Amino acid sequence: MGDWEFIVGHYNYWIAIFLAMTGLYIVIARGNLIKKLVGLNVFQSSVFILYISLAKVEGGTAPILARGIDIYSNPLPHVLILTAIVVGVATTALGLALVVRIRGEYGTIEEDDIHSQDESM
Amino acid sequence: MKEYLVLRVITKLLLPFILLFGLYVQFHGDFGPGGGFQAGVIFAAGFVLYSLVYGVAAAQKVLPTGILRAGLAGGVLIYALVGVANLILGANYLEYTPLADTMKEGQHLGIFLVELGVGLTVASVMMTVYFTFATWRED
Amino acid sequence: MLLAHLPALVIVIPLICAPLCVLLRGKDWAFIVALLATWASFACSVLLTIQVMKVGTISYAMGGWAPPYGIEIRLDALNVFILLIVSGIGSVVAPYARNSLLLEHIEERAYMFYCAYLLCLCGLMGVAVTGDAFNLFVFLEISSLSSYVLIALGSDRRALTAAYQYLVMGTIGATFIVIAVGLLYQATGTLNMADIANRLPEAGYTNRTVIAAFAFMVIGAGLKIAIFPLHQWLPNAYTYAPNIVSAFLAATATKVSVYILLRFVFSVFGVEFSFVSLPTAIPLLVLAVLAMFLPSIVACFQTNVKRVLAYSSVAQIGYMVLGLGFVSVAGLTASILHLFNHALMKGALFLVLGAVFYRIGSCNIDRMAGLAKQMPWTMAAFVGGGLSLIGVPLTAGFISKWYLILAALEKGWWYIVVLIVVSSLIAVVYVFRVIEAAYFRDAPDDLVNVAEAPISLLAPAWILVFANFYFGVETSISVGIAERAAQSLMGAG
Amino acid sequence: MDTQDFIALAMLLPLIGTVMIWMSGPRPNQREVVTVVTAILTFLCVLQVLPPVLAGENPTLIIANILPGLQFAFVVEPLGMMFALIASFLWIVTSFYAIGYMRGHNEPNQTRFYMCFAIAISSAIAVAFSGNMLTLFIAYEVLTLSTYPLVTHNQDEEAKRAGRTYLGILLTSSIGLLLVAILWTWYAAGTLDFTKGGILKGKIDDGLVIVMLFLYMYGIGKAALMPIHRWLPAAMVAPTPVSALLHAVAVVKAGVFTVLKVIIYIFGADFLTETGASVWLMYVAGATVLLASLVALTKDNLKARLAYSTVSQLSYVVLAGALATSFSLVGGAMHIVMHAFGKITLFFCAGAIMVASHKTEISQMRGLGWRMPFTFAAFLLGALSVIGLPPLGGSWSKWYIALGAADAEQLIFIAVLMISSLLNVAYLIPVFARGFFGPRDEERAQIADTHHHDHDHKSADHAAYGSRIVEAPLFCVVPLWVTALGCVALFLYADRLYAMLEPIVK
Amino acid sequence: MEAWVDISILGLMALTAIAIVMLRNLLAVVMLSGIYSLLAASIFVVMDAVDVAFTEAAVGAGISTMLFIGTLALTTRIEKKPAHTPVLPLIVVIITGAVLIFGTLDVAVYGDPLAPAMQDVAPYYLENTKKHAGIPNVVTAVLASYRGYDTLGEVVVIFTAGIGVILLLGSWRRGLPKIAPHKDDKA
Repeated sequence: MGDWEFIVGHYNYWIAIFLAMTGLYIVIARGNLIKKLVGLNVFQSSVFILYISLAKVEGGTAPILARGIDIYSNPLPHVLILTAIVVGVATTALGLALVVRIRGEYGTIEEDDIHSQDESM
Repeated sequence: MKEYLVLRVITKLLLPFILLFGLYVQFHGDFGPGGGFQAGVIFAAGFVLYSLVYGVAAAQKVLPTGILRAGLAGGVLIYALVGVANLILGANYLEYTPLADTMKEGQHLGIFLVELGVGLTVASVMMTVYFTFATWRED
Repeated sequence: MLLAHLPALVIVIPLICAPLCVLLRGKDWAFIVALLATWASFACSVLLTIQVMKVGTISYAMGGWAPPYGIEIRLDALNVFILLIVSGIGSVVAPYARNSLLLEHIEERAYMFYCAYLLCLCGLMGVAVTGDAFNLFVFLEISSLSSYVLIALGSDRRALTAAYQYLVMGTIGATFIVIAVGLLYQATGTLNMADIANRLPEAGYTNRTVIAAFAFMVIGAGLKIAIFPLHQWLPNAYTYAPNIVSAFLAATATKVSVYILLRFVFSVFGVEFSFVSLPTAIPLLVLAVLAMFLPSIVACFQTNVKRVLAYSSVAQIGYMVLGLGFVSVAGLTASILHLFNHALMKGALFLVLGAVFYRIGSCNIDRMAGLAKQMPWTMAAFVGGGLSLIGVPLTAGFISKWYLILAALEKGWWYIVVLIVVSSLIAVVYVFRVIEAAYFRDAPDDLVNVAEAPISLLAPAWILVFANFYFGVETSISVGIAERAAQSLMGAG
Repeated sequence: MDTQDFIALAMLLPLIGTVMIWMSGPRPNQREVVTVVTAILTFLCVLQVLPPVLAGENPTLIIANILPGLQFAFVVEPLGMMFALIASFLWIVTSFYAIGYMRGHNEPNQTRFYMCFAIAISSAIAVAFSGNMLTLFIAYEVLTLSTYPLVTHNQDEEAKRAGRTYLGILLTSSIGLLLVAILWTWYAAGTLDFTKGGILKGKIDDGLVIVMLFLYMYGIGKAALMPIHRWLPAAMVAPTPVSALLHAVAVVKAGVFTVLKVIIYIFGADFLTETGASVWLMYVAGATVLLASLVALTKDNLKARLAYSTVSQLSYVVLAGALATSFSLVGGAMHIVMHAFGKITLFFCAGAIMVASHKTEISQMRGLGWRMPFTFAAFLLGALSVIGLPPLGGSWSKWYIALGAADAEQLIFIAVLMISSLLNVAYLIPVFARGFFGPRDEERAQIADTHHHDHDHKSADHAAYGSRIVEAPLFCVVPLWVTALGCVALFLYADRLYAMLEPIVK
Repeated sequence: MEAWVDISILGLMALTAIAIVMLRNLLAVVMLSGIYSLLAASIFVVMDAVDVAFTEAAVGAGISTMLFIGTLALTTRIEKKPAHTPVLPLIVVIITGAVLIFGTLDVAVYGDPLAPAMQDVAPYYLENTKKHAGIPNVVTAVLASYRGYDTLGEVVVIFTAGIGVILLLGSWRRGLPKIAPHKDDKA
């Protein structure tokens, strides 16, 4: 396999990885609680893209059986990611509920401010 | 939002179609894309739209908290109990096959039932979460 | 007939009872349902343990689809041991909930609390029994989400930020695990753990996908375990959670995460890959040793006793990882044994603190001064649990350390022996700070007339304290299972 | 009931007593009756085990299998028999004494005191009867932990600091060194059972024997080998009955008892002498003997002086063990008994003086002998026994240890023993002497003031030093005479003790 | 052709992600995150994962965005300027990404029908769904039957989230005072 083919065959993964790392960066580096959750969403969605890329079959179609079609993409990752998306939204909902409560108790959703409030006690 | 007459009318017109689409996705999931989860979300979206236009109180009149709670728990129970039914019929958990005469029918019925459970729970959860956020007041 | 379906029932019972709690609404009904569900699960686990000890590995095909096409529940000595720990602690802690919730402003929605509690239990057990890598993630998330909620219910506002922090770190960890599972699937084409293990040699030990999967799995599980230095979420979470939740999670959640690590590193990847072709042991040992010391030292300077215990948990996790890093049957035995014993001692100690909090509304060491006079039974239980935590002979804690040291001796690693011993001495310091305050100081003026905790809080704590002593003397069960589990883990490589 | 049951009972009774003491906490009289009755019953139980041991049997009691091949077991052999006998016998005496002392002193938390005391005795007996090193270790740790509340009894800053020192040194040494040594032994020999002739021979490298011996000897912190002796003087903040029984008998003797056990049954005397691994220990012990005596000389506080004297005397036993000849080992074992009786008498006297006159410093005791002649006379007997003069028990044990030193051709230690005896004289006899001699004028008024303010000054003046005797309560005085006479009796019956102990080296 | 669609969507996603990092107006960030999800949904369509696309659109672009906006209404809209230069996170992210890329080096090329992932298990589903369940949507069959236990877990997860939100924000909380931190213990 030549270099070029290798790159063409993998760029999809690499962009997904880049996206995932952007999301992860937002989660770790940012102090705003909502932005962190956005980052988490980006991180997870990008991992999903990585997963689905693994399921793609050249020349295939969606795995809904039909006459005359022999090549389908791999249904298993699709199922897994369906589940993972649901898990993701559940996490987001819970995280946001926490953010609302934190805002109620602290009056802020910035990590630094929360820390300084806790420490000044 | 009382003054936006157009919005109110359109919403009222749209709502049945949204719910119908939800039902279609729910029951057509075996054949095309879709299934309980997507249907639940669409169903919930319909009511969210309704509450955006008519207010949360009005939406809650249609779907009181109690019913939502029942849906929330009921969906999970349907799913889990379909599995238990198999146990009683002497098969493994979630096996479906003994639910009907042939394997195909059994599987089909099982899938239909559990998708129903999924849809019910997802719709209830989504609406509950939305209503809870919408009625939260900081004092 | 139902006996054959026990592997499914053990999970399904709490899973069905959780929504039932919501439907029933009445807090008494919900309590009874929760209690019965946990006890039923425990009974199932005991039966399963007996079965596994008798006939060896049990496999149950969910949905009747044979693995690897369907999801398999696979029980060997290690699984059932974890199952036993989780459901056992769950059953002991459950009766405690009724009174404990009164103080945390939760009693109004107690039925929801019981529901979340059952979900957490169900998730943890689900992780323990499953033989499918992705299913493990799903159940891990059930337990994680419910524990975020449970932690956030604490009566201090810092509980909220702690839960949030845990949510973020936990989700990152879980996503790492998902990535690892995806890469493994890519390399082997299957999700069944036993099947992955079989196909990995085919993919080759130098396969870069597998190596990356290994890295992500270890880090992901490490985040969930709170392995040093990924432990930042743990001290706050355990400190500000409602007391019953601290007790339950401290005794079970990290244990299940350690199980994930053990299962993947030893059974799925296999010793050959994890330790021979990759230099995993050394970093693990270094981290373990650091974990044994730094958090312990931090624990010595805390004023909130719950926080002391939380940091001590991070330190104790160090022992488990240490045993794992020895890569020997003896080391693994020690590790698995300590999983069990640590659950007993931390469960007991956190329950005791719950009883203290119930009466004096604080777990501050200064507020606990002179408490032994007013709450003699409670503090006696603390002493019992504390002795076990130190590793005094006749307690369960001693047995784990004994095996850990033997494992180190077997390797001829003297310095490790010394380190284990010295770190236990740090435990003496933080445990005795509390005991000294409770027994040899005078109570603060406003706390001279404190009543003893109610029996519903004391009984569970004492059951665990007794367990600490029982398993410190009669070790044939705990050591027996742990040894078998360790042998099968090492043999699988 | 057979012997096994009595072994179990001897350890269980004090525990049952603990519960009963706790339950009768609010009723002091009942509580103290319970204590005394338990003590007597315990002693009787221990006594029941004696005949079979004298007949050469080793009664065994196995409780549980802690680990595969490692039992929680008790095996009684002569050395342990002897230790259990003195511990349980002296508990009776101390119980009486404690009643007088604690009441006379109006101590708080008396119930806790009696409870911990009973647990400590139970564990001391368990130490004595232990059948293997792990069981011994467990009992040893329980002993440490149960005496911690006794040391911190006063609950003030000083007591707490002392408690920290106490626990710090004892736990650090036992967990940090002793446990490691035990594990190593288990790993090397595959057993921890006390076996005649030792279990280590041929199992570890000759060069490593020194390391192992070091771990054991400094692991047994209770033997108070310098420089880890600090806990013992620190523990003297405890009430005197505690110092008396626990720090003259149970705790410290458990330490040297363990030393002897380890040397006889783990290493084996022959193995030690062959490898020469214990030579360093002789020197350390000898140095401790002398240095502690010198320190004792500088202490004005009577209990502190006695504490350092104990440190010094304990090292006699360690020295005896290090010499590892049959004479020295029996002599060391005998010294445990002799010193127990002698030192407990001295502590009882110190406590009696404290109760009766509230004096703790030796320099304040001038002329006190005239007021407390019985106490001071008993003090003299105890002191002479500790010094090792006939006709008191202490003379025999020193004699045998000296013989052992000659046997081992370590003549220098005979000199050490002699110098030490002289030092003993120098720090013990002045206490007695000061009671009867020396200037006392400025003291009179003071004593009269503090204790007889209800009397007329002048009459009190004469009463205090003339005919009037102001002794401690009878509960204090009788026990201290019992132990003092015990010292005499031990001199007379030393041959029986020797005969009983002889099997340990045969 | 497909490759170019693919690349342009991915490129757009990268731009969106970077914009999310840069922007401090949270409303804009949330809208961008919705757009990101929509783009992800379209890339799923390109990769023949219609069910996933459907779900991602409904959830990522729909429900999530709605919840985010709801939260913004209850909290605040502007993110504070980051105080410190985040070097450590950057290092962590770069290392993680590097490991992941390292891992993909041995992954079969995109679309390879011979990849290990395409063997055995996946074909089993494609071949047998018709026979076993009699329905054409393989994803549904796998979801609800072959891996029905997973889906049960999924439903429980969403149920847990529902319970959690009620417990945290339910109307019963309204009467309660703000929870005061325990005075006597410092962080």
